[in-house]
Amino acid sequence: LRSASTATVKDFKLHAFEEKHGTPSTTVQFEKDELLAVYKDMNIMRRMETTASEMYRDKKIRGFLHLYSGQEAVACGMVAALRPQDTVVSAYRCHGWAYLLGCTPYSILAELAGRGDGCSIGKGGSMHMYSEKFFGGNGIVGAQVPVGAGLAWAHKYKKDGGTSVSLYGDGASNQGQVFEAFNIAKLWNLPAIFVCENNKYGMGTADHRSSASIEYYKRGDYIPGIRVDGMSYLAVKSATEFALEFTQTHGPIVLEMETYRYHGHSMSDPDVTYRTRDDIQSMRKTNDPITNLKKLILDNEFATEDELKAIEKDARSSISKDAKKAVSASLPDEKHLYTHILYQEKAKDVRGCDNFTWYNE
Amino acid sequence: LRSASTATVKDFKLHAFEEKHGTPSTTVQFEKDELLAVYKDMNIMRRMETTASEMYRDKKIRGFLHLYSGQEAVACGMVAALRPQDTVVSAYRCHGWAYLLGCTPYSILAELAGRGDGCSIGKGGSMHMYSEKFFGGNGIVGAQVPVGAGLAWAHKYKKDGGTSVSLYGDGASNQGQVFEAFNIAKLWNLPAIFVCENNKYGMGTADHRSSASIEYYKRGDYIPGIRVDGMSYLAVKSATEFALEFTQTHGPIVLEMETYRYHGHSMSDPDVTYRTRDDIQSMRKTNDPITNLKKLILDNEFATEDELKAIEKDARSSISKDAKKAVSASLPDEKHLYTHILYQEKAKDVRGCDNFTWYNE
Amino acid sequence: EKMAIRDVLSMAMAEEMRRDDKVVLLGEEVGAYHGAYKVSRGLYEEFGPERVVDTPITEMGFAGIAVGAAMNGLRPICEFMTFNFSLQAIDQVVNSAAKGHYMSAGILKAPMVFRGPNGPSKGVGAQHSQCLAAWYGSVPGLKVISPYSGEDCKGLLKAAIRDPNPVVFLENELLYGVEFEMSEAAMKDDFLLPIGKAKIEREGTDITLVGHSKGVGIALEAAAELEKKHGVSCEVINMRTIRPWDEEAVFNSVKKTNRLVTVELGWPRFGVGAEILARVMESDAFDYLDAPAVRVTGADLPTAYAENLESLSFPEAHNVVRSVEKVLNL
Amino acid sequence: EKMAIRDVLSMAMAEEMRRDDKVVLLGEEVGAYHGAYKVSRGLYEEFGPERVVDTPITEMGFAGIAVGAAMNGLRPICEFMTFNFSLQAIDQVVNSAAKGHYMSAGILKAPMVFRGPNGPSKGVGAQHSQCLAAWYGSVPGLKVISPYSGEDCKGLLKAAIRDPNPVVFLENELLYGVEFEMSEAAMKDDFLLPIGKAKIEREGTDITLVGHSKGVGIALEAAAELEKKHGVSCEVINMRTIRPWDEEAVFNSVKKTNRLVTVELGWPRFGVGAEILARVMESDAFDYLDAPAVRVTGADLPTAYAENLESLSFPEAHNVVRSVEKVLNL
Ligand SMILES: Cc1ncc(C[n+]2csc(CCOP(=O)(O)OP(=O)(O)O)c2C)c(N)n1
Ligand SMILES: Cc1ncc(C[n+]2csc(CCOP(=O)(O)OP(=O)(O)O)c2C)c(N)n1
Ligand SMILES: [Mg+2]
Ligand SMILES: [Mg+2]
Repeated sequence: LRSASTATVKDFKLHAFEEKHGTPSTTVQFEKDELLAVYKDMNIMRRMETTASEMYRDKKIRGFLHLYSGQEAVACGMVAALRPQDTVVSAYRCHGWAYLLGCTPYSILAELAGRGDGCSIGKGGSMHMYSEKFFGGNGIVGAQVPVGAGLAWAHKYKKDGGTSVSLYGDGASNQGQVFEAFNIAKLWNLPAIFVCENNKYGMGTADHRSSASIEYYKRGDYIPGIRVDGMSYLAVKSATEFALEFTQTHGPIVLEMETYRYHGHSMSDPDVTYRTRDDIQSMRKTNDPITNLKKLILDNEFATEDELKAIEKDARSSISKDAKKAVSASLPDEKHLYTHILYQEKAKDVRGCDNFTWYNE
Repeated sequence: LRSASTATVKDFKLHAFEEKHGTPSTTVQFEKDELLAVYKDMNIMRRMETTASEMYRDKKIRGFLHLYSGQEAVACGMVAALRPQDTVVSAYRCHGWAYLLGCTPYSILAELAGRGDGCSIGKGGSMHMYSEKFFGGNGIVGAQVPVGAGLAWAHKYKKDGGTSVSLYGDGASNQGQVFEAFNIAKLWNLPAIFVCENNKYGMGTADHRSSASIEYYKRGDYIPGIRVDGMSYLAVKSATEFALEFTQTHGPIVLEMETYRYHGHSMSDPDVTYRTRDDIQSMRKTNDPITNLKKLILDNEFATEDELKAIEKDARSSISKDAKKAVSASLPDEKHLYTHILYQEKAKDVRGCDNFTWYNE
Repeated sequence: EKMAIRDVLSMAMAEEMRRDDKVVLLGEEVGAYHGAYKVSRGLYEEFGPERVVDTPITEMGFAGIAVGAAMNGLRPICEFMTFNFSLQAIDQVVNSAAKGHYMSAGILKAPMVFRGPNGPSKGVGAQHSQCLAAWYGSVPGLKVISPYSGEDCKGLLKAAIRDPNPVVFLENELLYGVEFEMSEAAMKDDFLLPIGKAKIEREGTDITLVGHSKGVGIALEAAAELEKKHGVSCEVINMRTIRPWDEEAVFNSVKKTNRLVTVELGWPRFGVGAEILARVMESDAFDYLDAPAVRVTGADLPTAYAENLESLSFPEAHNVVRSVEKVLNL
Repeated sequence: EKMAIRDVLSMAMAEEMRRDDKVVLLGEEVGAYHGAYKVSRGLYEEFGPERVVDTPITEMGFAGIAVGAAMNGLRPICEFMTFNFSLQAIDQVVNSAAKGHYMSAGILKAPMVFRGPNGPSKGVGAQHSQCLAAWYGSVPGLKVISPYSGEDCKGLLKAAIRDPNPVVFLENELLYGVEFEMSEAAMKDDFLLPIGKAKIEREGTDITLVGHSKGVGIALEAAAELEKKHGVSCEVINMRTIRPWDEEAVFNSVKKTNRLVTVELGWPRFGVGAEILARVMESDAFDYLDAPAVRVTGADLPTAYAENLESLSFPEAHNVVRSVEKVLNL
């Protein structure tokens, strides 16, 4: 059996490319162990989201819950390419990213359940997860994009060879601060990858209803852009590898990832006004990132159907164990109400809800 | 002697134009009376600004004072093309626009002097002048652009056939809200002309230091754009006539007016760090909008040098009279401290600077 | 008749849109989707896409567009999906809408409403829980309304839409689903309430509780409990308007009860209660106070997601009860 | 030695930039142009364009970039040409910088300073005259400083730059050119002042005047006049920090003088003085008050350009004198 191979991915569409920039390769190398590990990750991510949706229905999760199912290839492909010195910031649809960048499924599910074992001690919730290289998780549409440019500025200033990745949606792509970040990133030649995860909808609004141009890879204008098949792990990986190189020499780049979201915008979205069940089903059937990866693995005979089933089953059972543990974990210690208001400073005379309730650490 | 003629203006640079859009004409018609009237207007505008700068040095004007000298052809050319139903909004460099759109030079100078006869009763000052069709005058860089798109939305909604003109600078062009306005204007197909008055600097920052692309006519991306010789009254008029037509059928358009500012950014700008006296002098000598117009008039024998000198002299003496009157006009009535806080509502228990000072109308 | 707040709000908008074809609604998902919280249900169908207009997620842009449209003859209702997002647009609200009329000595006018849910919801975390009543309340040129009941919402939203000035209308997501009794008068399409007038929700003699929005509900709950527990008679005042707020109503009540507690869900520092206490101290009502007034507010920290922490972040009836007990020395 | 505030501020930045190469300055015109108000004079020359960085006129964008850079290891000083323009960026200050540390339970950190002139200047009209002390002061996760004197500016700006939290540092354009005495200690590069501590600028026995920024100067002027006119001895407290403000200093002074007047240049409603009066009422200092406290503030209206109207829009010593006379029944 082979343990490495190559495949050809869909053509990339390029914008504002020059000779010196080179082009991303449509012939992509991969290894057996790599694909199996990614297959496991994707299954864990998918399963985690499904489980979260059930926890939400059981009222174990409150507030907003934005699920990433359908978009797994984007996160997996990008993270596969990232180097230790790189950084990432995303929006509120962040569970998958948090998982790949260091949070355990248990800590994520515990966070969703608002427990003290959560990756943010239960203080953040669905939209606010972080790790050393992952700067969130941001609930304000568009706000993470300048922040991501700032991460890139620090990379450049510190000369640590890092590149920052800033993810935003097709809806967010119209935010003025995205263009402000583009402009500064280009002027300062920052090592920044701006990634539009175009999942076709921003809440109930189809891309063409929110965006005067849905060629998101072109919206950086003077910034080179690539449209990438966001349902293909390999295409995403290849584009990201290229982009990381690119940014270290040529400054910012825009990647548009064509993808799809299976769930409603959040759990409170009835998801009936703007698309049909059939739309979703047909996407699931014809272009699912996990199925696509499965096919690649099987075609290369890296594993048998049964072996893959086993991975799926493992994912299912480990997530189910994590979920059970999460919902029965204890709530955050009440002192955490008033910790972390300031860094390196203990809470001092923090006023509670009345004049007779004050907190001190 | 002829009383009408045509001339050829510099080629327009076009962006994102399609067949159906047509193109602005480089052969422009004009009439004798028209040119002489514009010559008078330009001289009044120029003289008004010079006088204001003197008043500022004499401490008759306080705070900010942003002068329009060098950019007269933009305002004159555009206003010449505007129809009664159109509207305009600009930034703080607004004296010339206020004049052409209905404020008398006296009311403008009185406003600058902070007098009750000012076009805003002295409450607005240099940055805040208005008339029925002129929505200001805005001191917040970029903020006028969405407002201008909103004017256009109202035109469209009311079906009054009007188009709105929103002016902003090369510095302002990077503001996120400009792009937000572009996007909505295109989505809603608004009759909006977005005009970048590219005078090469935003305060002390040269265009290429603030803007990753200085092709401002292209920055609407999916919105067609035209680069216009902003030093030529005729070019501006022609482009504007075209744009007005265009917007009524095809929605928004971006015009870049290439122009120049002679004075410092404001009177407090020493104007020494970012360009030389020589730069300014050479522009004044080679491409001054008033000189350009003068040449056109003389070439067409619409007037003699002496007749034009007389117009200049008239402008000078009328502005000087206005200025004298303005600085000796009375201050605004103190009641205007608390009028116009709300519309159609008399001031009621408005708190002054201490608990024993309250105002009522 | 009982009606949920979200339906009252859409009724108010529908009536005003029927009355005046210059009234338009714009915002994210207000049209085909009926609003993120279904507040505009039915409006798209009745008034069509020209008058119920979906915008991209660009608050600064569409708020500015609403201002421009108002200045040019329309009467826009600009919905922020939540007021947290109005922070992206606050410059347009303050510097374009609020100050324009004054700076232009009356030439510019911006008859419009900025509306949407304000303050905390449940389980939505720090970025989605902020109350902006005091911030907007500080700005001359604005009117600011923070309604509590169904009748408040009906009468005040209609008044806001008719007002020729920019009005900030602060709803509360937690109340959208709550049903309130609507009088027959309130169900009519000419039902208006005066902006700037408070309402005595409950008469009382021993202490005055002043709140706005959900704070009124908390005060009423506390009042019932205090009655039962101590036989204390609380007068509960619903501010209804934050700017201009009805000082006279509060002063008069304080003169009667001689005690005061304020209730709000926003952060404590420089908040709504601060202004009320300060004004009472500056006014002749002060001489009637038999004990210093105190505030009940949100806690002075960002909002945590976890339920136990969240519930400590926002006041409940027990905070009011405790405060009243302290003030009355019970 | 006497130094103008603008020079003190640039000295403070220069010293900190020498000490720590992670400290960078960004903003509009801060580099080659030396700042719109020349506060960064000399920095571009000494530290070069990598550390003194001119930005486009895109407040939301560069504020967000500053936040990201802070989170990734730099210590940015983010200059707003004036704080009026921070309204375009306030979402980044509040929702990214201030709340990040809490939401992430300590993972995100944003050690940075937002600085620039705040509040009214002269002749600049309604859009350029707003004081944002109370707004920022209400936000947990921020520290907010509003200095008055040269020593304040030196010691507190340096402390702000070293602070590991986001700090809003509110300067005053009208003070930039004013010269203040600098002690020998203050001229040294290790001179720091504690954030959160007020300063008694003038000791007194009859009444306490509390102000911040230029309000302190007005209070001092009034104190001198009151001394001369009535022999009244005013204690003048310079708040220095708005969040957390030094309650203890104010309470102690009130316990001594038994009277209080606050002085600020911002709008009156929901402002800094409101919080001070409310806290005094809520604290044991209240029992020491021999008369109700009152506020001196900016007038409750947008700022007019004309000099006569403008001068009625912002407090001067006579407003304080009148208020003290009323409080003391003179
Ligand atoms: C500034 C702001 N405005 C509005 C919202 C409400 N909101 C949250 S997500 C969302 C849709 C975003 O769509 P998109 O960018 O396409 O991302 P996706 O949800 O598809 O991942 C909206 C409108 C918000 N959180 N922040
Ligand atoms: C939001 C905002 N940021 C900064 C400023 C300060 N400022 C006023 S004018 C200006 C330069 C604008 O340049 P440009 O747009 O090119 O217009 P010009 O002055 O050349 O006409 C700046 C930075 C402001 N008024 N508003
Ligand atoms: Mg999307
Ligand atoms: Mg310019």
